[in-house]
Amino acid sequence: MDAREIIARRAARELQDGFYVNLGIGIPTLVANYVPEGMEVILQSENGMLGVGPYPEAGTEDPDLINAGKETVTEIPGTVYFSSADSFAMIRGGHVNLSILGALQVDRNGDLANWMVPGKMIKGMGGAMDLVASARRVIVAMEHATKSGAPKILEACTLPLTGSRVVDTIITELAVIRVTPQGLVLEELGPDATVDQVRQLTGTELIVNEPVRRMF
Amino acid sequence: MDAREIIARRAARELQDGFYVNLGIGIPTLVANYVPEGMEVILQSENGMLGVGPYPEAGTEDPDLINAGKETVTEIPGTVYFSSADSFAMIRGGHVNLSILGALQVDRNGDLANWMVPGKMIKGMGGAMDLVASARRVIVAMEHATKSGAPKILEACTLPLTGSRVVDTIITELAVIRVTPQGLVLEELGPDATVDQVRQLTGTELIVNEPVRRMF
Amino acid sequence: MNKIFPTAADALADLTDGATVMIGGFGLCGVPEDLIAATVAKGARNLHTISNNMGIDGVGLGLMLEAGMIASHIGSYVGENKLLEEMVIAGRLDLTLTPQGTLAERIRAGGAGIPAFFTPAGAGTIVAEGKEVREFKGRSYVMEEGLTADFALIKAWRADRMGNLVYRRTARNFNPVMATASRCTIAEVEEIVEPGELDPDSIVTPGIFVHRVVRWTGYNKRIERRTVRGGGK
Amino acid sequence: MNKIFPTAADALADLTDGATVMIGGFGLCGVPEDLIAATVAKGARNLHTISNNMGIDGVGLGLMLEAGMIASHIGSYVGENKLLEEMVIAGRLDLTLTPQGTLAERIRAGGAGIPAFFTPAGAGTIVAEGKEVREFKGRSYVMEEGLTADFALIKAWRADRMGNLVYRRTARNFNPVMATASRCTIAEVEEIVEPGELDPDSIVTPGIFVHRVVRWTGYNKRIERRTVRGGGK
Repeated sequence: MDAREIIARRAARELQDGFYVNLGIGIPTLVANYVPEGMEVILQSENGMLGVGPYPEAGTEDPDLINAGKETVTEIPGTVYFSSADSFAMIRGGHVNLSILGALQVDRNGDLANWMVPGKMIKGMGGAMDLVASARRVIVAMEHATKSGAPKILEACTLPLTGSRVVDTIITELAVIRVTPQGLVLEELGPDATVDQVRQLTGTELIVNEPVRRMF
Repeated sequence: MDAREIIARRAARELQDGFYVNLGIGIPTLVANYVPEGMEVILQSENGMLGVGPYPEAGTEDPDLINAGKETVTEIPGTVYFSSADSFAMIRGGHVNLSILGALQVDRNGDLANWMVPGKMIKGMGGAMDLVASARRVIVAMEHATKSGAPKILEACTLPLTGSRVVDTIITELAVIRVTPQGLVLEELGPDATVDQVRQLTGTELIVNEPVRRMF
Repeated sequence: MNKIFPTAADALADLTDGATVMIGGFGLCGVPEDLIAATVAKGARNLHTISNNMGIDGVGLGLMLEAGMIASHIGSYVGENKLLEEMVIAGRLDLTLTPQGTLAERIRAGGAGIPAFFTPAGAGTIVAEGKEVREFKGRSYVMEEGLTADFALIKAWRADRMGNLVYRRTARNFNPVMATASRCTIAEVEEIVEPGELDPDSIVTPGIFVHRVVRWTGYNKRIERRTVRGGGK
Repeated sequence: MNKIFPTAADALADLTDGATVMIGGFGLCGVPEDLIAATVAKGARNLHTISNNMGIDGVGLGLMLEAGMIASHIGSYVGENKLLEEMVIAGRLDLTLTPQGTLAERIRAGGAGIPAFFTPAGAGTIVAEGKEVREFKGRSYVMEEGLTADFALIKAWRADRMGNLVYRRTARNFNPVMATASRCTIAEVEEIVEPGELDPDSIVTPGIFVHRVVRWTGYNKRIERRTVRGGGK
């Protein structure tokens, strides 16, 4: 398994039958591939759709049927379409059980930064600020460190925040980390990871209760 | 013509082709009977309907199809149904061109009282406060005085208000009165009314520029 | 995912004394009759109800009132119910009257995660007393807070087992907005269809808001004011 | 009542320089292509646009940007448009980024007569800077104000001459909410039907919100990210 697969596979274990889930762009989108057999999970897409199906067969793409990542998708029996206002009313009202999204940085308070790097191209926050402020549970699914090995899990985010005190759980290829009032708790280790390795690639203190169990 | 017919007939002259109009219970409901031939006026009912049709033929009443007065009605080609929240979003947003409703009292500031008489049975304001606060234009259609001859158009309302500075025009069987920053202006007289009679049955000063034209 | 419950009583099994309960309907139109009957039969006490009306004597929410189950009520119009007034005057029921649009919007806000908003309705009246009033562009607005409930008892026309709902004509009224604002929304419906049978572009209440669905047993729909062409009543 | 205009250009005849214009769509989905093209052809200047995105280079709202018509823009995501960034840095365009849900709700509020509301989105971030932040039940919320516009250019699927609209799939997005928030809403539609043909229980935008309707001339609908089963792009 590569890092992205480990993360998506582990994140999928947070799903429960009957959950309504919003998946962000990138690794979170892959989580849909690992929904356990027999479990019914309904995907919400913030552009106005409940019940997102798989990508279409080539040749059947519909320009009027896309997800929040602007990818062509399909509907399932029971799909519902609604406006952006209704979609975010649904999100803001806490009706989505779980939001899984990527991050540039997360810190020990559960602060999250994932929308802006000063000096880089202006993009915008899209729906991320609404999602993190409102979903019943927010999971960050991301690679543990940057490509150059710099920590993304920090004492305090240095990038502009997407939300303050919003993250419940961080899932990386190396670890499952829970945000608690006492600080970040290392709950699980990735398939090949060691506590020392995780500590080295994490920019803030981790609470570790040995032995730490494996993800899989 | 009896008083109610005079009022409804004159109020109907305030309609314009293509107007969206909300009619209150009682005399305002009668206004629908006097829409000029060839004019298209769409009636909004605040319980969640745009395009209220006439009463149904006996035997075709539908319990799921009522107006805000809880009377059975019909739909027209182009009728739309929506929720109470959407209905009042429509009203509050100023999309209804005209609201015609009854009153217990109106005063020289355009304050309106039509929902509560202390000591009498508790009823509630229903949608009246939303309607008067939000419609683009509010017309009060009512009999000029109480059955015992006491004025209903006053220097200042004595009953609990439905809205403050909300009325544009008052239409009674005796007069059409416009609410202006300078005070109440007598603009028209009813078929048999005299200026003196109107003054006598009005509890506040009227601005009169003689000669006053007739309603019809 | 199957949200269908065999009976209204089953769907209401965990309705406890003291719960806050929204009940759909405008007058007697679009009222969840079976769910009200089952609530009365269950005999829960001290309920806090939120509903536009209070039924009429002996019908709709009037039944819950007569059963002495209601400790407080928020609504916009209760003129059809004489018992309510006696209870309010006797101090046995705490009644809050609120403009109908404000009621609808407070429920919509509760369901949409908006704790408070400003509305022009009621500015300058007793409704604004004790509330924050603020000017925007020279007009006065009253701050009103979102409303949520433990249960919402609503009426819809058709449902699928995922809880997707559509409504029929003016029986829609407060039902869809209440569906969004409660911890446990129970929909009483006239017909149950397979997922996919309801047009995805036309579903009014997405299943995410609906926790339980029960099939209406076919009570008589009541007409409060029968009016027909030619002036008949 | 006939709200149908012969062409997009006719419908836009009174669009003046300096107008505030809402434009529907999410990415390139549900964008009023003819109305954008006609706006560009008309050459209005100094427009204040409100739209979730800014199209992509050469497509959708990108065309208006490239024509130099836009003085300011409010949106949530503009990552697909390089020219925009250059213009913002050069001070030629005033860009306000706002959370997508806040944008949708500000427009909804504008259309619903609500001057301001509180939302949790953006609390504790730069979005909250300069705004009132208030606690409700121990959580922080940002006060946001309603948005309205002079014109709303929207895309729908079917319309009747009274302006009643329905939408197709996710092409709905911001279109219905923008329809409610402008002084003059112009809907570009794929099909025009007779009043009564659209199911009254299923109409999404009641005609009261729609002032003009034009028939889409059949531009190619663009797909921004073509993804298919088996991992193809």
